Amino acid sequence: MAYAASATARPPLLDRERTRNAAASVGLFLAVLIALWALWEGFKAFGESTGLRLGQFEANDRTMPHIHDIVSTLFEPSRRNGPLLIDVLWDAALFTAKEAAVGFTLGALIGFVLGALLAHFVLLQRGFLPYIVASQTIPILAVAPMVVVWVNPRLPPGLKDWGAVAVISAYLTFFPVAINTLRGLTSVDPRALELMRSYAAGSWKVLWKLRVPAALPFIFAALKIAAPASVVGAIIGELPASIQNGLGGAILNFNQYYVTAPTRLWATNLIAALLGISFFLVVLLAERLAVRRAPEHVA
Amino acid sequence: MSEQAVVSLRNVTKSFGAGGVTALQSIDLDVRPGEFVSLIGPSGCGKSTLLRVVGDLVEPSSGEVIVNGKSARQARRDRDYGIVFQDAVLYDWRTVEKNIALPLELLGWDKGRQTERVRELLELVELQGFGSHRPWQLSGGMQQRVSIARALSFAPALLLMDEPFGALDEMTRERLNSELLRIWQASGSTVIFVTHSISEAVFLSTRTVVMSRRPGRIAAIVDVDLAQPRNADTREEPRFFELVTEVRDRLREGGLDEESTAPGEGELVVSEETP
Amino acid sequence: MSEQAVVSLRNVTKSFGAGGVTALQSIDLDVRPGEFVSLIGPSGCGKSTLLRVVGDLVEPSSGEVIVNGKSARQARRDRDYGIVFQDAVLYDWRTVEKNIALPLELLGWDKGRQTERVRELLELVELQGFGSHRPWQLSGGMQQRVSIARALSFAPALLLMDEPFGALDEMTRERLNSELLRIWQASGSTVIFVTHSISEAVFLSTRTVVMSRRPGRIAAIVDVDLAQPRNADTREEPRFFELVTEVRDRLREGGLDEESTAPGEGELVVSEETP
Amino acid sequence: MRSRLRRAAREWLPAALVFVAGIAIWEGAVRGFGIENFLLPAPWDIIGTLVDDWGELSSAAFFTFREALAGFVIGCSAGFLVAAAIARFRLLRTAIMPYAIAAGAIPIIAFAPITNNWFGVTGMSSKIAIAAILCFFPMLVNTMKGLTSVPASSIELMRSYAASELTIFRRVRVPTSLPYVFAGLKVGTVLAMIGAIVGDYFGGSPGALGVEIRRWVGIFAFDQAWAGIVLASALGIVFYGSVAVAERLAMGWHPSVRGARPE
Amino acid sequence: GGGDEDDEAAAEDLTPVTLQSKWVVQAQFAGYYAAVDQGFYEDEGLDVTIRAGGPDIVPEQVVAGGQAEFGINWLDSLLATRDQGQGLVNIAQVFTRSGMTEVTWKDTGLDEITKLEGKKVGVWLGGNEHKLFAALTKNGLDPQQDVEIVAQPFDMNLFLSREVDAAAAMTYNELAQVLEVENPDTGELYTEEELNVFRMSELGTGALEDGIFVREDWIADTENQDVAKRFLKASFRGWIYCRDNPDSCVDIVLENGPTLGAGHQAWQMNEINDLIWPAPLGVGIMDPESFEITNQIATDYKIIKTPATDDAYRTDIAEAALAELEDEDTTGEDWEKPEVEVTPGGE
Ligand SMILES: Nc1ncnc2c1ncn2[C@@H]1O[C@H](COP(=O)(O)OP(=O)(O)OP(=O)(O)O)[C@@H](O)[C@H]1O
Ligand SMILES: Nc1ncnc2c1ncn2[C@@H]1O[C@H](COP(=O)(O)OP(=O)(O)OP(=O)(O)O)[C@@H](O)[C@H]1O
Ligand SMILES: [Mg+2]
Ligand SMILES: [Mg+2]
Repeated sequence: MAYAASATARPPLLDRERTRNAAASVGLFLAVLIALWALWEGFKAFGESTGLRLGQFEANDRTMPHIHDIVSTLFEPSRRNGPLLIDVLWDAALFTAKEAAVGFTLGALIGFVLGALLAHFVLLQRGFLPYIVASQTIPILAVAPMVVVWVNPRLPPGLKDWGAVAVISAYLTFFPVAINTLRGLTSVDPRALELMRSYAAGSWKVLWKLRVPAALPFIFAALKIAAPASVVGAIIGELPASIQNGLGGAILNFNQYYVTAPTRLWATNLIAALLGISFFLVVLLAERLAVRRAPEHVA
Repeated sequence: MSEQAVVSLRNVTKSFGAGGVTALQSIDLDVRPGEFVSLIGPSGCGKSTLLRVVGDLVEPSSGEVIVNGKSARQARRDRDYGIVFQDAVLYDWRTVEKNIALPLELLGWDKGRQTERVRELLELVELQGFGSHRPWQLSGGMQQRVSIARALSFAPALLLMDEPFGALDEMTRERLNSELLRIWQASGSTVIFVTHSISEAVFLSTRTVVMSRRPGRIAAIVDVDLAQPRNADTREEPRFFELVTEVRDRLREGGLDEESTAPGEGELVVSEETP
Repeated sequence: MSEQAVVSLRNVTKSFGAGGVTALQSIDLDVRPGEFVSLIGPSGCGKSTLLRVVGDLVEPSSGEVIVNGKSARQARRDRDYGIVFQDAVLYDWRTVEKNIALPLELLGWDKGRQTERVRELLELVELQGFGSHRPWQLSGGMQQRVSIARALSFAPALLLMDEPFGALDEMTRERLNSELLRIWQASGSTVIFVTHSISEAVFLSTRTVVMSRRPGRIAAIVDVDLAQPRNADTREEPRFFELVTEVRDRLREGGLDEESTAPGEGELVVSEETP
Repeated sequence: MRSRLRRAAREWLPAALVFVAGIAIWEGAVRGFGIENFLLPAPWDIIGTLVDDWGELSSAAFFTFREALAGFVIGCSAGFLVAAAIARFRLLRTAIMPYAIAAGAIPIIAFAPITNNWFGVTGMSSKIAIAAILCFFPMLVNTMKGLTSVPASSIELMRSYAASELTIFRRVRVPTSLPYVFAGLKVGTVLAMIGAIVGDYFGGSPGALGVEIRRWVGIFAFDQAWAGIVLASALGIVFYGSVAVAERLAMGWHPSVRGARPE
Repeated sequence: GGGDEDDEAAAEDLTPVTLQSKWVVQAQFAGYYAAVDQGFYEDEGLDVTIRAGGPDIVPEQVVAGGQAEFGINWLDSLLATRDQGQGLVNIAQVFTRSGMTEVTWKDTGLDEITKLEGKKVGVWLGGNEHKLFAALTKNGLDPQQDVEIVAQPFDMNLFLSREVDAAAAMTYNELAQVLEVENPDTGELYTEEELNVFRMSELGTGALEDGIFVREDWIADTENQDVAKRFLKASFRGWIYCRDNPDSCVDIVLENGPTLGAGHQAWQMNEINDLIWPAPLGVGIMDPESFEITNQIATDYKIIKTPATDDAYRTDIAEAALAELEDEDTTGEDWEKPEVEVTPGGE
C-alpha cells in the first residue's frame, strides 16, 4: 500500500494518557449532558415566561416536559396501582430487542450478500440497484401489512408474529449495509487486486482474502448505522404485526395519549434510544475485535 | 524459437485511454527457458507495463502474448509465474508472515509447511523477528523484502520482478543478487527482471533488453556472455565493464532518440524567495 | 557549534510501541548551514525515522531536536523545510500539476505564479505533457519525480530527501543529481539526503553519515572533501574512489556490528515443487 | 457519438430490461395466481390510475419530495458538520455520540407526535424535521469514518507544510472521505423519502403523498395507493440517481468509480 | 395480541379463530377481551386470538387476506371495501350509534357547524372523514372548497395548541383526552363547558361504527356459520358483562394493555356502553334505518360508486346467537349511563 511505509501521524498513546483521555471524555459527556439539560430547561423557562412562539412552536410542559419529570415518570407506576413504568418498558425493550437482534442479523447478512453480488456482477448492479433503491423508498408502513399477511402464515408457530417483525426490521436494515458493502468491496486498491490476479485467485478467494478485509471499515460503518436502525425497524414492525408487548405498542399508546402524558412518550423514547445505543456498542465492540490495522485506520 | 520460448511477445502495443499515452509500441521479444532477462530503460518507458502484459494483469491494445506455449491468461490461471511489484503491495490487515504465506494459502499448502517455508524466507530476506509485525511498521526496504519473499515462496518457474531491489542498501542488494542467482540456477527457472542499475542488469542476466523512451520500444538487446556461476569476481572482469559500457551506450542512444532533452535544458530557475 | 547549526540532534532515541523496535539510539548530529549531508545505512536502520524526527513528523522518545535554532515543531510551523518522502505520497484526487502546486497553494501564491512555477518544475523533472494526468496514471519513477518537484517548488532553505532518486534510471538520476547540486549551490540551502547509493552519497554531499544496523546509531561520519562545483569529472577523480571505498568499508563495519549474518547463512532451500 | 450511445445503452439497458421483465412477471403473477388487489394491484391498473389521476398524484408527490429534499439537506449537513467536529476533537466523541445514536434509534412513530407538537401538523416543517433526523445518523457515521480513515502519510505531508487543521480537513480529509460521504448521502436519499411519507401517516396536510396513500388504503383504493407508492419510488430513484451522478463527477479518481478491474 | 399460547391441551379441541380489531387495545373492544378473560369463548368451544389494530392496519385487508376470520371496522369502511369488489359481509352491528364528534373551543365562537366556513378543520383521513363531510354538506359547506381539511394525528395536540379551529374527537377517547389536560391559564382541567361538541349522531350524519364482518365465502359454509354464531354469542356475553361490570372490564383491558391509563379507560368503558346500550333490537342486530343513513352518506361522498344493497349485512347469525342468550338482558333498555370522573392525565 502506498501509505504502508509511513509512521503513525498521531503518536501512540501512553497508558497514562489513555486513562486521562477516558476520564476527560466521561467528564465531557457529563458536561454535555448538563449543558443540554440546562439549555432545555432554560429555553423552556424563557419560552414560558415570555410566551415565545416560533411558528407553531410554543414552550410548555407538553412540547418540552421537564427533564426530571421524564426521568421520574420512569419510576412512577405506569398507572394507578400498576407496576413501575420502567418495569413495563424493560419487559417491552427485551421483547423488542429479540426481534431487533434477529432482524439485524438477517438484514446484515442480506445486505452483505447483496453488496457482494452487486460488486461482482456489474450487470446485476446496473439491472437491480435501482429497484433495490426503489424498495427502500416504498413507505414501510404501506408494505408492512403485506409482509405480515404473506410472511406470517409461512412461519413456524414459535416465530409467528415476531418473526414477521424481524423481517420488517431486516428490511430496514439491509440497505445501508448493502450500499456500504458495495462501495467498500469496490474501493480496493487496484494494485492489491493485481496481486490476487497474479495468483489466479478465484473471486471467492479474492473476496475473503482481499475485498472483505479491505472493506471492513465501510462494512462496520454500515453495521453501526444498521444496529440502531434494526431497533427502529422492530418497533415499526410491531404495529402491523399487532404486537403489543414490545416498545412499538408502548410508543403507539403514548403517542395516542401524548397530550395527557407527554413525559411517558419521552421516557419510552429514552428507553428505545438506550436499546439502540446498546446495539451500537455491540457492533463497536465487534469492530474493535475484528479490525486490527494501522491505528490511524481505526477511528 | 517461439516453440520453446517461455515468454513470447509478438508486435505488442499498449496505449492507455483513448488517444492517451502509448506505453509500449510493437514489442517483439522471446524469452527462452532458463534465461535471466533484464529490462532496463528510462523511467516511464513501459517496463512495468511490459511485465504486467506478460503477467496478464493488463491487456495489450494489440499483439499477442504467449507464455509457456499458452495464452497469457491461461498461464496466469495456471499460476505459472510469481511477481514482485514495483511497490510492495502488502495487505495491511495481515502480518508480515501472513503476507508471505498468502500465495501458499491460495495454493492450499498445509499450515505446517507454510510456517516452515515462511521461516526460511524470513531468514533469506533478513527479517527474522518481524514475522508478526504489520506492514506499516516496516521501513520501505523491509516492505520490499517482504514482497520478494512472497514472490519466491512458491518457487514459480517464471519470475517477474519489477525493481525488486530498488529500495535496498548496497550490501543487502548484493547479497540478494547472489541469492537470486543461486535460486535461479538451482531451480532452472526463468526470470524477467526490471532494474535501473546497469551493473545489476549485467551481473545478473543472460540478456539485457534496453528499452527506449516513451513510447516504449526495444532499443537494443545485449547478450551478456559472462561465465556462470557469477560471483564477486565477475564484477572485476574486464568483460563485465565492457558490457556495462555497452548497455550504458545503448541506453543513452535509446534515451535520446525520441525526445531530445539536452541536459541543461529545462533548468530550474531558482525561486527568488529563499525563506 | 549548535549556535549556528541548522539541524542539531542531541541524544535522540526513538522506539516504536512499548518494548518494540528501537529505530534510533542516542543520535547526536549537527548539520551546519549550507551543508549537504547524506545518510546511508542498511535497510531498516532508521534513516527515514531520523528524517521524520527532524521534520517533527514523529516525536523522539527522548532527546532534543533543534532546527534553525528553534524546536523542531516551531521550525515545521514556520515551514522551514521541504520534504521528499520515500514513497511519493501524491493525492489521487489532484492532477500532477495540482500535486506540485500544493505547497504553493498553501503558501498563498497567486495562480499565475503557481502555473509558471509548475511549468518550470515539470520541465525540470521531465514530465512536460503529464501535468493533467492523475498520479495513478504515472509510472513509479514518474510519481517520484512529481514528489521531488513538489518539494522543490517553494525552494525551502532546508531540504529533507528520503531516497528521492531510488526509482529512477541512471541517466535521469545523474541529471537530477546535477540539478540538485546546482540548486543547492545557487540557493545556499541545506540538504539532508537519504540514499542507498554510495557513489551518489559521495558525489553529492559534503558529509556522509553512515548509520549502523538496528538499533540505528551513527557508525561513522565521512567528510567528503571533493572540490566544488562537482561535475562529471568529479566521478573520475581518485579521491572520489577513495571516499567511496571508505564509506563502503564503514558501512560494512556498521552493518556487521550488531547482527552478524554471515553471507550464506539463511540460505533458501529451493522448494521441491517447481511447477 | 456512436460509442457514447452504446455506453449509455450498456448502462441503462439492464435496468430497463429488468423493469420490463419485472412488470411482466408482476402482471403475470397478479393475474395468474389471482393475487388480490388489496395485496398487490396489477401494474397495468396502477399505470391506468397514474394516467387518470396524474394531476392529483404528481402534485402530492412533488409536495412530499420537497419535504424530503429539505430534510435531506438539513439532516446531511448536520451529520457532516457534527462528524467533522467529532473527527477533529476526539474527546467530543464520547460526549456526543450517545445523543447521535439516540437520534438514530428513535423510530418515526415516536418522533411524529413530538415534531408535530413542535413544528405543527399542517406545514411542511414537521416532516422536514423527521426526514432530517433520519438522514442525520447514517451521514454522521459514514462521514466520521471517512474523515478518520486518512492514510497517515497523507497527513504527514500536510503537516510538513505546517498546514492548519482546517486546511488538512479541506484538502485531505474531505477528499479521502468522499467515498464514505457519498455512501451516507445515498442512504440519506431513501431515508428522507421514507421519513417524509411515513411522517404523513401521523397527520399532515392533505395533498401530501403520505396522507393520500394512507387515505386511499383506508377506503380500499389500492390502485391509487400503489400509484402513489410507485411515484414515490420513482422520485426516490431520481433522487438517488442524482446523488450517484454527483458522486461520479466528484470522485472520478476513486477506484470504485474509475473501475478497478474485477477478477 | 391477547392469544398467548397457554394451555395447549385445552386448546386441542377448541376451534382457533382470530379477531382483527380496528385499533390498539382499549376499552373500545372491552367486550371481546372480557369474553376471552371470562372464558365465554372457551365455553363455546372457541380459542380466540385478538389482533390489535394500528395506524397501518386495515382490518378488511387482514380478513380478506385470510389472516383473521373476524374483523371490526366502521360500517362505511366496510361498504367501501365491498364497493371495490371484496366479498365481505357484516354479521353483527355492535355499536348502535355513532360516537364521533367535532369539537371547537367555546371562546372562538364557532358554536355552529356552519361557522366552520374557511376554518381549519381536523379529521382523521382514511375512511373516518365521511361523517364530518356529510355534516358539513348537510349544513351547506363543501368539504373540498369551503373548509381547510387537515389530516389529524391520533393525539389532540393540534387542537390544544389551536393549530386547527375544529378537531374530530370520539366521545370515548379524544374528547376525554382534552378533558384530562390541565388548562395552563387556570391550572384546572379543561371542562366540557369550554367546548362546543358537535355530535354526528345529533347532526343526523351518524354513520354506523364498530361492526363485525367476515368473508362471504367463508360464511357460506354452514360449519363456519356455526362458528360465527358461537363467536357472536360469546362476544355479546362479553359486552353484557362489561355493561354490568364495567370496573372489572376496565381491569381486563388494562391487563391486555399494560401502558394504558386506568382513569381514561374507565371513562372510555362508560362511553362505549353508551354507544351500545340500549340496543332496542338486541345487541348486534343491524337497524335497517341506520344502515340506510350510512349507505346514503357513503354514496353521497363517493366512497362507493353504487349504493349498497341489503346484501352488505345479514342478521340471521346474530339473531341465532341472541336466541341462545334468552336468559340475559340483550337490549339493556334499563341501562342508565353512570357518571365517571375525569382523572388528570387519564391515570
Ligand atoms: N493506469 C495507467 N493509466 C494511464 N497511463 C498509464 C497507466 N499505467 C502506466 N501508464 C503510462 O504508461 C507509461 C509507462 O509506464 P510504466 O509504469 O510501464 O513505466 P516504467 O518503465 O515502469 O517506469 P518506471 O521506471 O518509472 O517505473 C507511463 O508514461 C505511464 O504514464
Ligand atoms: N510506525 C512504525 N511502527 C513500528 N515500527 C516502525 C514504524 N516505522 C518504522 N518502524 C521501525 O523502525 C525501524 C527503522 O525504520 P526506518 O523506516 O527509519 O528505516 P530506514 O532506515 O528508512 O529503512 P529503509 O532503507 O528500508 O527505508 C524499522 O525497524 C521499522 O520496523
Ligand atoms: Mg515501473
Ligand atoms: Mg526508509
